[in-house]
Amino acid sequence: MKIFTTMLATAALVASPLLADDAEWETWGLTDDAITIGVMGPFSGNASSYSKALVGMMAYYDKVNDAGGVHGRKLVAVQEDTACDSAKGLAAAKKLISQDEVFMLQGNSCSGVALALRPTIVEAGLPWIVAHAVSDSISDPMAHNIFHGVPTGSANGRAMAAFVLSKPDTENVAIIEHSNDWAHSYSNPARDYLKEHGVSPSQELTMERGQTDATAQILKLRQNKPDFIIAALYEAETAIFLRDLKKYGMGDIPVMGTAGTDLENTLKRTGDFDTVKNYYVIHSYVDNLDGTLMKPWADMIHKYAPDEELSTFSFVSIGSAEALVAALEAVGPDLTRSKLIAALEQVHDFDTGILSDPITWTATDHQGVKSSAVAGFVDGEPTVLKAWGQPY
Amino acid sequence: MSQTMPTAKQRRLRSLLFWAVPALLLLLPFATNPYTQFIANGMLISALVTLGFTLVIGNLGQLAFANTAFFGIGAYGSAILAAKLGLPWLLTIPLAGALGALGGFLASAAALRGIRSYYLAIITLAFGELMRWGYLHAKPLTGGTDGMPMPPETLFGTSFSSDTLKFYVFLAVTVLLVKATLNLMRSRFGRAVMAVRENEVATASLAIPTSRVILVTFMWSGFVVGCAGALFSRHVGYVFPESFGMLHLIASFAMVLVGGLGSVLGAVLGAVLLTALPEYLRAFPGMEELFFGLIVAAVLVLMPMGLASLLRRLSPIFVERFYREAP
Amino acid sequence: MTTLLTVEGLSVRFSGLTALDDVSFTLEEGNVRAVIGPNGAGKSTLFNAISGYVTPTSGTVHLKGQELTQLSPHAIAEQGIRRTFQNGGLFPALTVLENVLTGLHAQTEGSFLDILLGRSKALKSEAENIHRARELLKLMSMDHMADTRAGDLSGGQQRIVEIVRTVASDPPVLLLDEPAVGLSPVARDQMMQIIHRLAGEKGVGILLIEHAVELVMAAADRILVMAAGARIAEGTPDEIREDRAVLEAYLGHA
Amino acid sequence: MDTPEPLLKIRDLHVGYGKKPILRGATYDVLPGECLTLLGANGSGKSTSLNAVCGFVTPTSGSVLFDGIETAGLPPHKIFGHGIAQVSQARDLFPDLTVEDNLRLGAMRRGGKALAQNLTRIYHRFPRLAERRKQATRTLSGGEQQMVAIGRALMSGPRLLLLDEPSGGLSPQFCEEIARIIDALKEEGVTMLMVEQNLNLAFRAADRFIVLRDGVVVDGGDVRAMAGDHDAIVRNIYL
Amino acid sequence: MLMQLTLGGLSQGMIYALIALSLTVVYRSTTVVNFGHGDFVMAGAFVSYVLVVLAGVAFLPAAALSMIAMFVLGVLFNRGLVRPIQGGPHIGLALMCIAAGYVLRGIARMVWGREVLPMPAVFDMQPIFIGNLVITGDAVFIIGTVLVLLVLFFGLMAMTDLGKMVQAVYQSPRGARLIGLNVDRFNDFSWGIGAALGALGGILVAPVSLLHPDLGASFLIKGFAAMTLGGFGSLGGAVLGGVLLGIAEQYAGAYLDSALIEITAYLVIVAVLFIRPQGLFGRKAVVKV
Repeated sequence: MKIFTTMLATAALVASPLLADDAEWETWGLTDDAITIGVMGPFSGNASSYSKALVGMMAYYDKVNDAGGVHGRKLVAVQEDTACDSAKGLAAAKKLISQDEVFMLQGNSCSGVALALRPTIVEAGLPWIVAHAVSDSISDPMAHNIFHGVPTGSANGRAMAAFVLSKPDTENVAIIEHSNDWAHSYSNPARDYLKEHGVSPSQELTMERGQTDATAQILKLRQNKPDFIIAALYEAETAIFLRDLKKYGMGDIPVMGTAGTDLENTLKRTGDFDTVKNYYVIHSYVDNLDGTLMKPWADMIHKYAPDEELSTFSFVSIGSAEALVAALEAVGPDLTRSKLIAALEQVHDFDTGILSDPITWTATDHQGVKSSAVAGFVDGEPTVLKAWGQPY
Repeated sequence: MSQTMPTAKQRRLRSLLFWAVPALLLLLPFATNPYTQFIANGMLISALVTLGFTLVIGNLGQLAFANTAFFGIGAYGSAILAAKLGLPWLLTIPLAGALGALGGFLASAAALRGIRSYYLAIITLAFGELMRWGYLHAKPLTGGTDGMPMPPETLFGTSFSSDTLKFYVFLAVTVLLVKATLNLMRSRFGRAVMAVRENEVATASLAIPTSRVILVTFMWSGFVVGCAGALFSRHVGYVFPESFGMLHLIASFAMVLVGGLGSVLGAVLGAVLLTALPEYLRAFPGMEELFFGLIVAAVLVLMPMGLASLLRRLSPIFVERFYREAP
Repeated sequence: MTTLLTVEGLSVRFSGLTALDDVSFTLEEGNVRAVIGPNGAGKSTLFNAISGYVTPTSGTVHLKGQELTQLSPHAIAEQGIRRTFQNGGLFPALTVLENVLTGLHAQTEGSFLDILLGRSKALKSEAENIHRARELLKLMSMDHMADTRAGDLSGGQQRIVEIVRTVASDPPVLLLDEPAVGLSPVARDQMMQIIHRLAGEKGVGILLIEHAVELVMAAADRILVMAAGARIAEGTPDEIREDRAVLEAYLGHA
Repeated sequence: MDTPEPLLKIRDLHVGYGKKPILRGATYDVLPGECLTLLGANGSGKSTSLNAVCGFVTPTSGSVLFDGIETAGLPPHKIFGHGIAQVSQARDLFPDLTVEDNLRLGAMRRGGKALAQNLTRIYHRFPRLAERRKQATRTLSGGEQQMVAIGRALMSGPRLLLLDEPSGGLSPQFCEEIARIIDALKEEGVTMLMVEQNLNLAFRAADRFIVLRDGVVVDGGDVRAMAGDHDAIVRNIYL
Repeated sequence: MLMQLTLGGLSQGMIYALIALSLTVVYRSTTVVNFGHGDFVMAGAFVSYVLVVLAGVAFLPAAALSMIAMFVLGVLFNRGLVRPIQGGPHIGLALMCIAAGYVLRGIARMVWGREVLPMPAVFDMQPIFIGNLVITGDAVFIIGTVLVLLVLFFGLMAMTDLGKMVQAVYQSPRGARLIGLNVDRFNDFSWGIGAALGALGGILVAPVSLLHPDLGASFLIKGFAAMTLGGFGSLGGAVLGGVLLGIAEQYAGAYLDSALIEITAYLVIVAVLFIRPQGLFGRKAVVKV
């Protein structure tokens, strides 16, 4: 047994980068003209549409690089696929950290994968900006090197519930959702917020992905007559749900949707304005996707990724990349990992010009985006809203 | 065509090799980084999953796809026992195996009720998906969609976050289970299993209790895969329902077929090869389904008995069913 | 001479159809009894009923005074009635030696756990059985084929291996279902010698379904003739040859 | 008496299933217009002969010449096209289809032009089938099913009809009916090759017989010449 | 409420019926259960998407072309990959089908994996209100199309010589050889028809749902459940099983728990196989092992 433990200790010594020379570790993945950044995301698999977020983010890197980089260093993305699978994601992270030896990590879209990665990345100690996944547990409890750069699930969910309650006389709220972690990451914080405000959901329904009919669910709702419905459903199911809602004469009940859907697409899918006129979605951006404030970003993505089709995901990770670049600028040319982490903690009230809420990272709180706006139709025009009846 | 059986000398060489390979592998962590070590650990888990799978579809010849169910049962079993009951993870491995065996018992109950062939395939697929639904909806026990983290633990003062430590435990479990399975397949029991596959009616005429053979094979398969599930929960450190869906089935098929249906050595070989290859294909994301699909189709048409048959032709050392004759 | 097998009033009915109609006979040690009759006479049903593959509607089967009637096939085999199959019951993917070893399954010691852990008890018993299987193959001059896949043997060799496998555990009673079908005349002679030796030297009681005339006439001590599920005649080969009822049965008057 | 040119010439035919050889060099002829019956114990190669002739099994060697055309190795539907139809032992009817559909299907690939005519003729010959033309064949008695099987084969106007145990599983009364059917077919000039276990029927209906043993022809002759000595043949084959 | 649920279940069940029927067509002729059929369904939807959205073909001709393309694919798959291993164990056949499915899914993923593809709505119709009952355009479209197709299919099978020949091949392949049919060619034909009918299921679902490469997986299980419920191998049973499954899902969702909709099919499979393996309308099941 003694031999075994000795062997183990030796192996650990050889294998662990943590025990290597500290100074060397601080500048791992850094050269005079490049900063390597590991970008993990579901570039394959059934969640690969999320990877659009990372494509948008890397377009921003390219934009920065075209403008000369940061203190003469280009941002070099090293892309790794997680396929939204925890084992594959772990392999990707370990590859980036120990084989590609990147300076830092940014990205990851699937919360499950991010949760599985957390211990490994905490142990490795390099900075990681979570640029898309929303689960709160990724950055709470706080880890010194993990920064959340998008509104978390609770921020979104609470924003949804807050919007619902901002409508006068809302008492009877129903929830319909998919039974997966994506949906729960919205619905659970929304439930919490509702409860905090003395409202408990009157009805909880599930609708699974791939269902083409919501009759059973709608009929249950019809008996209950809710004031507001929170729907944590993907795009297709949202369209089916809204369509069936209207069909059964309940088109006047407002529905609050997630950031996974957007107004224009939902309108396109249902092909009928009446169906979506009472539909509201979490909208983390300052403007409509085709609005003037978003156009420069769309042009940027198209410049660097010409074939890319834009979706609501395309813009979500850019804000955190802006904050990263700001922190890198602040550190100066003498960059180390520790200095970057310190600089990130100095990012306060950082207006990204793209996210509806600013990014603030402090030494005690790494969840940078605290809330989110809502989009809905006002007088037939898609409008970004702060609260019921209050334009952004 | 006569199969050349290994000579006494070759048999000695082989048993030497059987222990020499894992002995050499003890040194592997000195040659890896955390990434390659993680992949190597994954190979050991795949080897056990493939082994359990090949026993049922290869040796017993039953079209049962319950292996993802056994795997999930093992992983969740281990995670629940460790996280909710506070058992040391090492202890949960055999317990997860026992839970997997229970799953095997249920699957064999279908087979023994005369549900065979395509019916068995369909009902075992349904079994796997029902289990997954259970993981999703038994939230207090399984964490539902949020998954379940494994509690941190140490052994000999080393944290189980070390892939090296995991490797030694995984290796020990894998070697033990492979050895036990080899013992089984080389015994009267292993012959009875294949006899049931070849001709169930004639098998009964030789005083072999065919029902019990089917039952025990399913249970052993469940045990091996259940243990693999326990390793997996520690490997990833987190269990999610999505890890046990049908999407992972094709990789298992490919591993079984590439190695050679019904071959223990082939199961290990197929698992190692097909865990490693996709890592080399990382640069081309999205190729995996295509890759495994094409491999399965190609092996079925061109090399139905897999790599194990090629090795057997190379040297009788690789013949698995040898006889332990009196010296 | 001890009576090994006693069959009394055995009947089998499938949904109204009588496949076996009140058949009785005994089989003594060292005796070879052939069962013949036109197609559909119920010969195979008789075998299946005795060996437990078909549950008799009525009647009993005793082996050395012990009742076996309602037991499962493997239990009946364990009690000592072993059988071969008309279409060949070998396991083609297993080697000849392995096939013979399956016949010794119940004779091998060692629990599941012993096997799993590779305990010496199981290993020793296995080694003894391998030795015994090789001896048996040598007796039939098949030892050089021990490691051949059974599926690669010629039809005659397959028949012989199946019989070796079936008698490996020294069962007192053997049911042979058309052992000579598809055999060349040379192989058939060999089969005849094997049957003689099993009955004569080892005292096995043999029940034989066979269509090869010269084999039946030369090997059987007595012949049971069946037609339409019932026994229509019994006697020595010479008696049967001259039996009017038998001739009529074959001619199609039954 | 001059022997006419045989319609079917089988020469040194070898057929096996896997490792099991069944026919080991059978050689015989079927003359136009006759009914030849194959006799022999189980496993002697009778049914295999029929299946080799109609292409269900492919001979390993040897030749099957049908009216001068080599058919060994052709797929069954091609051989059928040349005019060889079989009434198989299991009958292989289409159980959920009606009697009339079963019959009509017999003429889909051959004999379609004379379909209506043939149908009338078969209903005329088997009035019982005409009564049951709309019934699914699964509901028919064994004898009626055999009539459908024979009728279906006749719908293609075959030049050679293979009959595999036409009396199999049927009552003795029906055997007589089978014999009458065969007589009628002979009158129409249909050539037949038959396998029959019921020797009385075989001798009553056939012109010539052949005894197969171990896949070769060991005996044969004119049925009339054997009149009265059927016992000898039974002993030769079975006892 | 009951009527409304029944109508909803009917329109969903029609799709299941179509998929179960297409699986049965292949199974009856070749005794192969196409475990990759879900992906054939998906492929059909994608082909029609390409034609409608990218090539600008109108929906109906696109649907027809897509079915033809899938017919050809089914035939080629049978000839190239199934027939060479047809004599082997069923495990090989099942794995081959699964592999083919994954290949189709992999191709779809490579090309469209990162996009969520909306198919333009095909049938815009104001819902009809009959008292409390609401009948939507989609329901009319799906139920109508499938009904027409079923009438056509069963009509052809029952009335035409070709249909009778197909039935003959299903009921007795040996008998079909005895009457001179080229059974191999009929099997090709069955694979083609099976693939085309499955594709139609995908085409019908596409305008209602989103297109994604995993579209087929759940339909495969629903198809199996419908087949099992109706009686494995029975054409009519497959249709009835599909309709009943669709309705059962709605009832379970409305009267018990909406989370049950997802697993109704699995529960049906387990229950039927343990309680009445031959299904509701099947005769005593005979599976060649």
